[in-house]
Amino acid sequence: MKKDWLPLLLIPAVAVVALPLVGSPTSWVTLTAAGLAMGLMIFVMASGLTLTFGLMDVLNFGHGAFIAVGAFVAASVMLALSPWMTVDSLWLNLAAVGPAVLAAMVVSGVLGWGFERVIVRPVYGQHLRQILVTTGGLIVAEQLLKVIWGPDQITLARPTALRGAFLLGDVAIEKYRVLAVIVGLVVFAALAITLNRTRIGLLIRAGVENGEMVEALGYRIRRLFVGVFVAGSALAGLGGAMWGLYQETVTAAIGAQVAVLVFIVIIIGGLGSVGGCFVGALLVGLSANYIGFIAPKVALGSNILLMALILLWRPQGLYPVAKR
Amino acid sequence: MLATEDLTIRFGGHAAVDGVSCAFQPGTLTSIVGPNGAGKTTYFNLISGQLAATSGKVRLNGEDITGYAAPRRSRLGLGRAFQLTNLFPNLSALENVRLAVQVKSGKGLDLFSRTLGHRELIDRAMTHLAAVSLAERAQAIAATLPHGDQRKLEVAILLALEPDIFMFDEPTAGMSIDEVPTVLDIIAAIKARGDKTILLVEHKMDVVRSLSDRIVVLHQGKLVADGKPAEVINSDIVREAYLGGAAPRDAHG
Amino acid sequence: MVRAILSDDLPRSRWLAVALVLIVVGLAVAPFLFPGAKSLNVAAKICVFIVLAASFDLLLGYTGIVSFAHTMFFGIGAYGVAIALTRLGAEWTAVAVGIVAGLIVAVALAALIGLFSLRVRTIFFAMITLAVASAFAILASQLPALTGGEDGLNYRLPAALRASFSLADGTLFGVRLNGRLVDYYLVYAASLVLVLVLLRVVNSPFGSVLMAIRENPFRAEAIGYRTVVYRTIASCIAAAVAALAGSLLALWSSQTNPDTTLSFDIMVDILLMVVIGGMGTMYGAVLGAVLLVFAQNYLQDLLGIANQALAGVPLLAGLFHPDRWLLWLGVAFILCVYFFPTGIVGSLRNRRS
Amino acid sequence: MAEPLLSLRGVKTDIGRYHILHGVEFDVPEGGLTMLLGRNGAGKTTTLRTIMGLWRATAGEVRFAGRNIAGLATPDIARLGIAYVPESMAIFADLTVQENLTLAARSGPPDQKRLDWIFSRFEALKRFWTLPAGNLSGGQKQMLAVARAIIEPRRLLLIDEPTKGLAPAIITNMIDAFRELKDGEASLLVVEQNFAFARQLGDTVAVMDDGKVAHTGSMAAFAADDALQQHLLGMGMGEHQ
Repeated sequence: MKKDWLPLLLIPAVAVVALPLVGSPTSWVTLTAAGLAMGLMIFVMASGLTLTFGLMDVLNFGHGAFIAVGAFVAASVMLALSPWMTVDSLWLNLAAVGPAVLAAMVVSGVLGWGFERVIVRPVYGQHLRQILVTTGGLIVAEQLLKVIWGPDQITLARPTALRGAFLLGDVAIEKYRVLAVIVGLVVFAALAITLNRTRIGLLIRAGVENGEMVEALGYRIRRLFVGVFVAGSALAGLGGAMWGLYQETVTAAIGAQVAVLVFIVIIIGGLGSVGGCFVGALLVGLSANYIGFIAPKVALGSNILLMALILLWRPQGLYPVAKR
Repeated sequence: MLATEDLTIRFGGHAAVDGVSCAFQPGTLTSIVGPNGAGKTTYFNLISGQLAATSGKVRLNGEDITGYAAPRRSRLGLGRAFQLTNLFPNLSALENVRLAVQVKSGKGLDLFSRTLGHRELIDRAMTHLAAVSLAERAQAIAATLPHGDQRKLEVAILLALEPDIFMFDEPTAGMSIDEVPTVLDIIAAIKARGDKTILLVEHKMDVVRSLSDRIVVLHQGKLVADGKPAEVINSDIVREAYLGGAAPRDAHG
Repeated sequence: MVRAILSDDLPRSRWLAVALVLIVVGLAVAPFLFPGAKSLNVAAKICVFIVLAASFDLLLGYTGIVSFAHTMFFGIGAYGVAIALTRLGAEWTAVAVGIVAGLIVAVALAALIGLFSLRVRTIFFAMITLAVASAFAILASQLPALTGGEDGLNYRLPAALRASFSLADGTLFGVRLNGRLVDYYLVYAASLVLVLVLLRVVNSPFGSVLMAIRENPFRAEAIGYRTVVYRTIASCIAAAVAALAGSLLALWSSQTNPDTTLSFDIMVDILLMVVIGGMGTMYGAVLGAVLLVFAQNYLQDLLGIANQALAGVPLLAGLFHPDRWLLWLGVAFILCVYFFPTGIVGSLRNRRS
Repeated sequence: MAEPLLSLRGVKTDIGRYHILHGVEFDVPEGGLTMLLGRNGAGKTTTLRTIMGLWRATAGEVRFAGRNIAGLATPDIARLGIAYVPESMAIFADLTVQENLTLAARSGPPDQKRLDWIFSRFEALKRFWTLPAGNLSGGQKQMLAVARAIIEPRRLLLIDEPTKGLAPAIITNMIDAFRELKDGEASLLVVEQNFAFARQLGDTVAVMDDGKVAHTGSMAAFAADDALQQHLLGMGMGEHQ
């Protein structure tokens, strides 16, 4: 199997095509940065979902709940540490953001573990019931969020050091977007290294192809799956925290809203493929920003259009996972 | 007349059915035999349209049906009973058969009449159920029937399609001894009508020998022998295919 | 006679029969039994949601399709009438134009989605419909010139449906015979007819093919049914009926906005209705809709009492807050999927046998 | 007589609603190679999968090294020292040959001497070491599947139709490899359709029919008895029991 570069080339292709349409190069740079930041945040949230689907054929329609939980937990911690947030010191700012993000990941991860045990485990292999019951989980989780954090949205200001923009000549790039890109790339790199260079990664890749054989080789795939599920939930929490800071507001509906983008991304990427998820997320982020600038009216349908076009080209998504 | 011309399907590099040309005449029962993995069920799947051929053609009465989807082939008269029981599990036995009768009637797209109002469909379904001695179990949910009865129901569905070509894929697999004759009698009765083409995949050689007019042997996806039962069963090539397992000799040797 | 009206699909449970009679008769006399604007509104909502849930059951329960785009069609029907009444004035011709336009758009869109994506796996289809529906909801709120944006449209109903219209002088059992009463019975009658039509569809030869496809699509293909065609037709019928339910809602409430017609919350509601009531039974959708609309309007009061009682306990009080009624139904929903997959109707029928 | 390494007693297995095995009984002696023969659909593959825990036995005992393993989870059964080569080979197509073997070597990096021995039997694996296994030909995939099972010493190998689709020269290599394994560390249970291969290699034989074992005994005696072969393996007719 040759490496399939074609989908990867789509990313620069979209950027290049957008340049003349956007017109001004400075706006283009700003939009590209925004698109990359958005795409990478979605990637962080989506990667776990696509992996768990690949491993156990489980698609969690309640994934959005972990995103929302992450956003709320991070917001609570940051509000509690708000003196450190408002100081004009990068280190103190990070001392608030760091624990907040960590807490978001831990809480989402623990919830993911519970969710897997209670909601998902009884319905393996039954897609219809799986969709229904995980959607039910989303409903309950969303309501519980309202019980705990109240029904109103929480306003969340970014820390001082992450406000404003870097100026490179005429081009302004928001600092927070740069941070989001860096975090996203770090997560991607970590995932790529884990998947390709470690034994666990080897097991995950093998399990996505044929879980039964992995068991026959003497590995307990259930534990592996729970591990991936928890890690995926923690990443969703991280993504939720990042998204909350990006939007500067947090509501209980955040999960359901972002979940739609997440689904589009993993459909585009090919269910089960982390690489595809990465490419899909960047494509969605970039095209949403470009089209939002070029033709705001059309922007909202652009994701659907993108998905339809990709599925016409490759009906199984960009990187279909070879099953068995 | 049903015929395949140079019919081939590859999975990856492996040709599961490899250039099989064969014609099946009305009024004859042809058994397709061969060891495990010889490509018999795959050959059936290519004929009835569950799989798409990599190359070659399937013809029905001269018409090239290679590109047709399974439903269209079924409506053209290709009927198939499956090796693994393949029913509508939560519907009644009667409903399983009635649905097959309904295909021919063209009532499937009738949205606004009552199913129970079409007495003639129900009566015909009951006739077919009676033919496999399942009439008393008509209202039983298919999934609750014993295995042997499910196999019979499978056959009843095939009868209900009233096809010109009957394809049986191991119709007696998993049946208890006393149930086997019912199914064999049905196959014999279809054969006795003289105008139907019957294809049978079967491993029990006593069954094959007693029913077949002709035996076709597949081995590693290729057609390696074709002829009268007595000749084929005793030919070296077949003994080798079953017991030797090395590469087959030239098919016409 | 009853058999023909119910298309041979009898309740097959005494309690279910009693419940259905209560619902049909109860809704018929509701304006006189429970006078007042709120209860009339609840009764009309129940009618509309029975139709909407029943049309969703055609997909989910009978055909085994999970679509998250059902409210989109509901919204299309509602906005069709709302836009027509806004643009063309409060005339019956406008209503007709709106209904027909809504139907055409809904069916065309359903056919498009169906032919494009009904070949794919259940999960894939569910995700795609979710994406399409959310895009549509945003689109509707982004076209304020046409849809009134987030605020939606407020419009005048045809004169005969307004409170100011007087059918006859005086009152009957103390209830004024005004246009609202006419409107209610219009909604009631249309809903009754639509549910009976759906009941006929699922008990027709076509409906039997849908169930066959749900049970074993592979075998349905093998005996000669083209599953994509049947699934697409089922989607179109479901979309058409959902659009009509939307039109009825628009005709009842004289305002149409994204929250009441397009939101994911409504989608969640009808999912709960069908699953709790009992998938694949039609009557389950009826029971589920009644239950849920009641819960929405009256469970809150009950929770309010519990909330009062628990006022001192911090988290527990939150759990019983009147606005958290969906929490409890969500829990019921999950329990249903696990333990009572055939819902209330299935459980009632099993009691008998 | 020493206790057999593996012995099945009254094993029944249902798949869904179907009863596939109705009381399978046979032994695999320590250090021996047992051939599991039988017609199509007799239940051979199901028997292997049941031993491996991939199907759950509904009744009966599967004793391995003196312990009943029926009911254990597949990974735990594998960890007792049983390796399985399924009929579908189930190699990981997206992983390289090296990664496939690394994964199969549970206790650490593959031992170089053992690797060299495997390469001497299946030379293609060395040649395509860093290639995704999906690119291998059918025969090479089969070699990889077998190599995966023997990359570390195991006490029992369950192998489903190892010669399917293999060229005669490679079959010879495989026979040699199996002989060496048998003489060294492992016992083998091999499902085979190719009787020529089976008779060269097998010490004992168990022949299945309709979900039961219809005959057990030494391979030499079975190979000499034409009538029995015909009766059990299908080409001869006789009554169907």
